Amino acid sequence: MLLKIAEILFIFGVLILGAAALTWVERRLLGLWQDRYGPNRAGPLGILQPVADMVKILTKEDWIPPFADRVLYVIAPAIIIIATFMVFAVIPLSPSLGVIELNIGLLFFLAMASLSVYSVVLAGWASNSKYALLGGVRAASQMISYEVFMALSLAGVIMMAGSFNLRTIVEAQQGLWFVVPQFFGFVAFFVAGLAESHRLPLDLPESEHELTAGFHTEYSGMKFGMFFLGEYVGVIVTSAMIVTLFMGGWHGPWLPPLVWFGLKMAFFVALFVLLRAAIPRPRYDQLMAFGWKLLLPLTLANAVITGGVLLAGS
Amino acid sequence: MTTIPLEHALMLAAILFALGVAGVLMRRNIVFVLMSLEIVLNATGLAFVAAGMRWGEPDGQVMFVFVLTLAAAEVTVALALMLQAVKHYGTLDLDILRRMRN
Amino acid sequence: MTVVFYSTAVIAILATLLVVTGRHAVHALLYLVVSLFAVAVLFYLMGAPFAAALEIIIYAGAIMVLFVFVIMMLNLGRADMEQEERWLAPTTWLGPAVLSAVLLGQWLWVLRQGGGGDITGEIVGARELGIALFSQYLLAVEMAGLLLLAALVGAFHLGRKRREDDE
Amino acid sequence: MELLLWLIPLLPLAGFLVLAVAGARLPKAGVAVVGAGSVGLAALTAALLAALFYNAGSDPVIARLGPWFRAGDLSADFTLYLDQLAVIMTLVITGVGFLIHAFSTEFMADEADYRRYFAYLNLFVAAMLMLVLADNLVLLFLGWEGVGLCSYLLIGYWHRDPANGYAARKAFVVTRIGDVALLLGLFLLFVELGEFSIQPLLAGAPLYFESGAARMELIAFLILGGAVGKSAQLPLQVWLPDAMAGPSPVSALIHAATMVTAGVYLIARLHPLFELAPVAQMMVALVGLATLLVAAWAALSQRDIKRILAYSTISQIGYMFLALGVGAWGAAIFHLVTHAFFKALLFLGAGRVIEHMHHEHDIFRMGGLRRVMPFTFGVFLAGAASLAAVPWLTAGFYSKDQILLAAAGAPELGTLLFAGGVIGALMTAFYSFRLVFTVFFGEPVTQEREHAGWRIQAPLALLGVLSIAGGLIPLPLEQVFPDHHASHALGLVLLAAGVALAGIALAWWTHGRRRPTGETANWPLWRRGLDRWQASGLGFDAVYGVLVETPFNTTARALRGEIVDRAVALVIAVNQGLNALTARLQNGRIRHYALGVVLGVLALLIPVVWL
Repeated sequence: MLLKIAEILFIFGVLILGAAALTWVERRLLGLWQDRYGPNRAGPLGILQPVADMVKILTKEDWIPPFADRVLYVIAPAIIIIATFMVFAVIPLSPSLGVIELNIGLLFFLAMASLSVYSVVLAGWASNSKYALLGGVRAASQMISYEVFMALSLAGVIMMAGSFNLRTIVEAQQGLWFVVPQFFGFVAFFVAGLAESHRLPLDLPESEHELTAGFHTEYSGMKFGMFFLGEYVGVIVTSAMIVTLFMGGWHGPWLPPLVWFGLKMAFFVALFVLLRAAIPRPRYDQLMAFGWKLLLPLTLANAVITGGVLLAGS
Repeated sequence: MTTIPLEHALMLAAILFALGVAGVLMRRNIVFVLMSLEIVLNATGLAFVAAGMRWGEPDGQVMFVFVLTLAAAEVTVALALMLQAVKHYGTLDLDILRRMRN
Repeated sequence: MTVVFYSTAVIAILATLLVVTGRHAVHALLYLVVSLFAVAVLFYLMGAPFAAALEIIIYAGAIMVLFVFVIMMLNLGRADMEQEERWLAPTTWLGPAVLSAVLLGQWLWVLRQGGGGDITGEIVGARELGIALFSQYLLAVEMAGLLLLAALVGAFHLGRKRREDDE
Repeated sequence: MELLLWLIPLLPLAGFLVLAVAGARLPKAGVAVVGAGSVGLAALTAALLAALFYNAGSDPVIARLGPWFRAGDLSADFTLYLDQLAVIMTLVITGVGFLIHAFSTEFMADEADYRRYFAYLNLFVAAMLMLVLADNLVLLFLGWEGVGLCSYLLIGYWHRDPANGYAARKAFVVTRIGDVALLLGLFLLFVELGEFSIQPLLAGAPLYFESGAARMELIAFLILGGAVGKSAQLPLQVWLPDAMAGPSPVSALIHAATMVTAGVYLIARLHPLFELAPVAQMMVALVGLATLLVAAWAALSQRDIKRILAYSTISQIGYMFLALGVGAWGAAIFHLVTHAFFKALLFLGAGRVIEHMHHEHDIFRMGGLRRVMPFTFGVFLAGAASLAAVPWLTAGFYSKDQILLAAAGAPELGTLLFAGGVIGALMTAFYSFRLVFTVFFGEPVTQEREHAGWRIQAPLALLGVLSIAGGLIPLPLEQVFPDHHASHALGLVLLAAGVALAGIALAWWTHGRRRPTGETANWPLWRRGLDRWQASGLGFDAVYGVLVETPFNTTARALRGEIVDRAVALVIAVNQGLNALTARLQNGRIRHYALGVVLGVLALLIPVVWL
C-alpha cells in the first residue's frame, strides 16, 4: 500500500516536473530551430526559467472578472488538470511501474480526453467575453469531431491486441510495434492527439492572432498557469499514449524499460515542439474538412481492413 | 465483496426516472425539458444495465447501447429543431411553440 | 462496494434534483454531467465497465457537450434566469411533482417486496457485449444505424434550411 | 467449361446492366456496341462451348454458381445444365439473337430511345438463356417470367400509342393464364416428387408414377397449359397477332425465333413426364393440329404483312406441338431451329418492307417491290420458300417433312394427324406466296430504291443461307430423346412435296397472275362474311369478349357502385367521428401529451400494485 502511494507520488511528481521542464525545453528547442537563444538568463542555459515563471505566476493577482460566471470560471481550469493527470494513471511506464491496471484503460483514456472538452468550453463560456466564447465554440466542435477519429483510429489497435487493457496492448507489441501494421491508425491518432491537446498547428480554439488567446483570454495568475500546465501535461500524455499504443511502450533492447519509455516519449514531445515551429496554422474550415473528409474515411477503412485481415487470418 | 440487491438499483432508476418525468412536466423551457428527457432515458439505461448484471448477461448493456443511440439521435434532431424554433419565435417557451400547430 | 454504491446513488439523486429544479441552464447541465458520472460509477460497480466508459465518452463527452454548445449559441443571460424563476412558480410545479411522486410511489411499492436477487458485480465486458450485439441483436444494430443516419440527415436538413433563410 | 457456361447468360445480363445504369452517358455507337456486342460475345462463347461440348463426347455439363434460396425441403440453386438439347437452344438463341441485334443497330438507328430498346433486348436474351439452361424448374420459371416481362416491355416499346400498351397488356395477361397453370403444375410436381431439379425429377418420375396415372395426367395437362400460353397455341393464341405492335426485330426475336418456342422447349425438356401421360400427350398433338389449321386458315385473308407472319408463327408452332404430341421430339426441335431461321428472316424482311413503305402494313397497298428492293426480295423469297417448304431445296421442307412423317406413323389417329398436317402445309404454301406475290410482284407502287448498310445486309444474308441450307445441319439429340421411328414411305414424302408446290401454284393463280386489289366491297355477302371471320382470327377475341370480359366487367361494375362501398363508407364515418373526438386532445401542448403518457402509465401500474 505504502509502496503504491510512493509510486503514485513518484509518477505525479515526474509528470509535474516534466511539464514544468517542458516549458523550458520547448522554448529552448524553438530557439534552436528558429536560430535564436530562447530563455538563457535564469541559471545555466536558462534552466531555472520554469522556477522563475512559477514564482511570477503564483505571485500575480488572482483576478476574476466581475462579468464572469464565478463558479464555472474557477472550475474550468481544474477540469483540464484533473482529466489529463488522470490519464497517466492507466499508462504502464514499465513492466512493474504504473498506477493502476484497468481492463478498460483505453476507454478510460478516451473518456478523460472527452471530458477535457468541458474545461475549454466552460472557460470560454464562463469568461463571458466574445473572444473567449468564440474560442469555446471552436473548441467544442473541434474536439467533438476529433474525438471521433481518435477513437476510430484506435479500433485497429484494439482489434490486434484484443483488449482495452494498455498493459496487454504493450505486451502484444513484443514482436512488432503496432506502428507498422497500424500506420494509418498511427497517423490519424497523431493528428487527433494534436487537435485534442489543441497544440499548434491545430490550436484554433486559442489562436492568438484571431482570438487573442481564445478561451483563456480572461484568465490570469495561477488559473492561467493551470491551463498552461494542462497543455504541457496534455502533450506529455499524448506522447505517452502514442508510445504505449503504437511504439511498443517500454519494449526495446539493452536499456531498462523505463528508459526506453522515457526516450520514446521524449522523441514525440520534441516532435510536437518541432511541429509547432514548422507548420503554419490551417483555417478553421480546413481543419474540420480535413477531419471529416480525410481522417474519417481513412480511419474507417483502416478499421474495416484490419478487421478483415484478422478475420481472414483466424 | 458484498452485493447489492437488484431492487435497490431499480429503485434508484425509478427515482431518477420520476425526477425526469417531473422535469418534463413542469418545465416550460425546452432546454430543461430536453435535459429532463435525457434523465429519463438514462434512468431507463440504468434499469436495463442493473437487470442485465443481475443475471450476468450482456443483454442489459446491449439495451443500454441502444438507449444511448436513441439519445444521441434524439438530441441531434431536438437541438437542431430548438435552434430553429428560437430563430423563428425568439423564445424557448414550449407553450408558445403551440403556434406551430397551424 | 456497498458504501460506494449508496453514496454514489445519493449523489446521483441530488444532482438530478438540481437539474430538474435548476434555474441556470449551464449549471443544470453540469449537474446533469455529475449525475451521469455517478451513474457511470454505478455501472462500474455493477460490473459493467464498458457501459460505464460509454456513459462518459458518449453521454457526458459528446451528447452533453452538444447541449453546452447549443446553449452557448443561444447565449442565455440573466433575463432568462429570471424568466425561469417566474416559470417555476409553485402553482406550476406542484401538480407535476405530486404526479411524479405518485408514480414513484407505485414503483417503490412494487419493488419494496424484494426477492429479485443480487447484483454480484461480476464483470461482463466488452467482448461479451460485442458478441451479443453482433449475433442475436444484429438486426437491432442495423436499425440503430438507420436511426442515426436518419437523425444525421434530419439535423443536416434543419441546419441547412436555417442558412438559406439567412440569405 | 462451367465458367464458360455461366458466361453465356451473364454477358447479355451485364450488357443490360451497363445500358440500364450507364447507358444514358453512352453515345449511340456505344449503346450499339454494348447491346450487340454482349450478345455477340455470348454467341462466340456459346460456339466455343459447343465445340468443347461435342469434343468431350456430349456429356452433360453442370455449372453451379451458388444457392438461390432454401426453405425447408424446397431448394433452388443458381445451377445451369447443358446437354444436347440446351446446346442447340443456346446456339439458336445467341446466334439468331446476335444477328437480330446486329440488324437492329442499323434498323433502329433513328429511334430516340435506342438505349431502352437494347437494354430490354439484352435482358430478354439473358432471361431466355436462363430458361433453356436452367437446371431446376424454379430457375426455369425465373427465365420464363423474365422473357414474358421483356416481351411485355418490348411490345409496348412505342408506349406513346395506347394501342401498343393495350397489346402489351393483352399479351401479358393471356400468357399469365398459362403461367398460372404452369405454376400449379410445378407445385403439384414438387408435392409429389419433392424435387425441382429437372434431371433427378425426370429420372424419378417413372419410378413414382405409373403410366397414365391420373395425377401425372393432371400435371402434364397443367404444364401443357403453360406451354400453350407462352407458345400462343389454341385456345390462348389471341395475344400473338396483337403483339406485332412491337418493332419488327422484336417480333423476329421474341415472337418468332425464341420466346414463343419456349413452350415447345418446355415440353421437349420434360418429355419423360408426357410419355407417362398418354392422354395429355395426345392432347398436345390435337392442340397442335387444331392450332396449325386454325392459324393457317386465319392467315389466308390477313392484310397486315406482320399479322400474316404472326398467324404463320402460331401455325408453325402448331406443327411443333404436333410433333411433340406424336413423340417426335427431335423433329419438333428441328422444326424449331429451322423456323427460327426463316421466320426471323421473314420478320426482319417485313420490317424492311414496312420501313420502305413508310410504315404501311397493308400488303394490298404494296407491289412490285421486287424491282426496288432486290436484296430484300431475294432473302424474303428464301424465307418464304422455306416456310412454304419448297421440296428438297429448303430447310423448312426437311423439318416439316419429318413432322408429317412422324404424324403419319403415330399409333393413334395417325391418318387424321397426317391429313391435317398436309392441309396445313397447303395453306402455308398458299399464304406465304400470296404474300410474296402481292408485295413483290406486279406494278411498282414506288420508285424509291432501297439502301441498306452491311449491318442489315449481313444478318439477312446469313439468315437467308440458313433458311435454305439449315436443313442440312445435323442436330444430335440422341442422348436426350429416345429414338423415334417415323414412317419413311416415299409416297407420303412426295405427297407433302406436291402439296407445297400446289399451294405455291395456287397462290400464283390467284395473286400472281392477276392482282386482286384487296377490295371486298363487291364480293358476295357470304364471301365477305367469311373473309371477315378469317381476318379476325376466327373470332376468338369476340368469343372471349363475350365469355370472359363481359361477365367480368359486368360484375365489376355491379360491385363498384354500392354494396362494398357502403360498408367502406361506414368505416370512414366511424373513423371520422372518432377522429373529431380525439382531435381535441391534439392541442399542441407537448406537456399535456407528456401528462397523458404519465397518467396512462399510472393507470397501467395500478393493477400491478394492487395484485
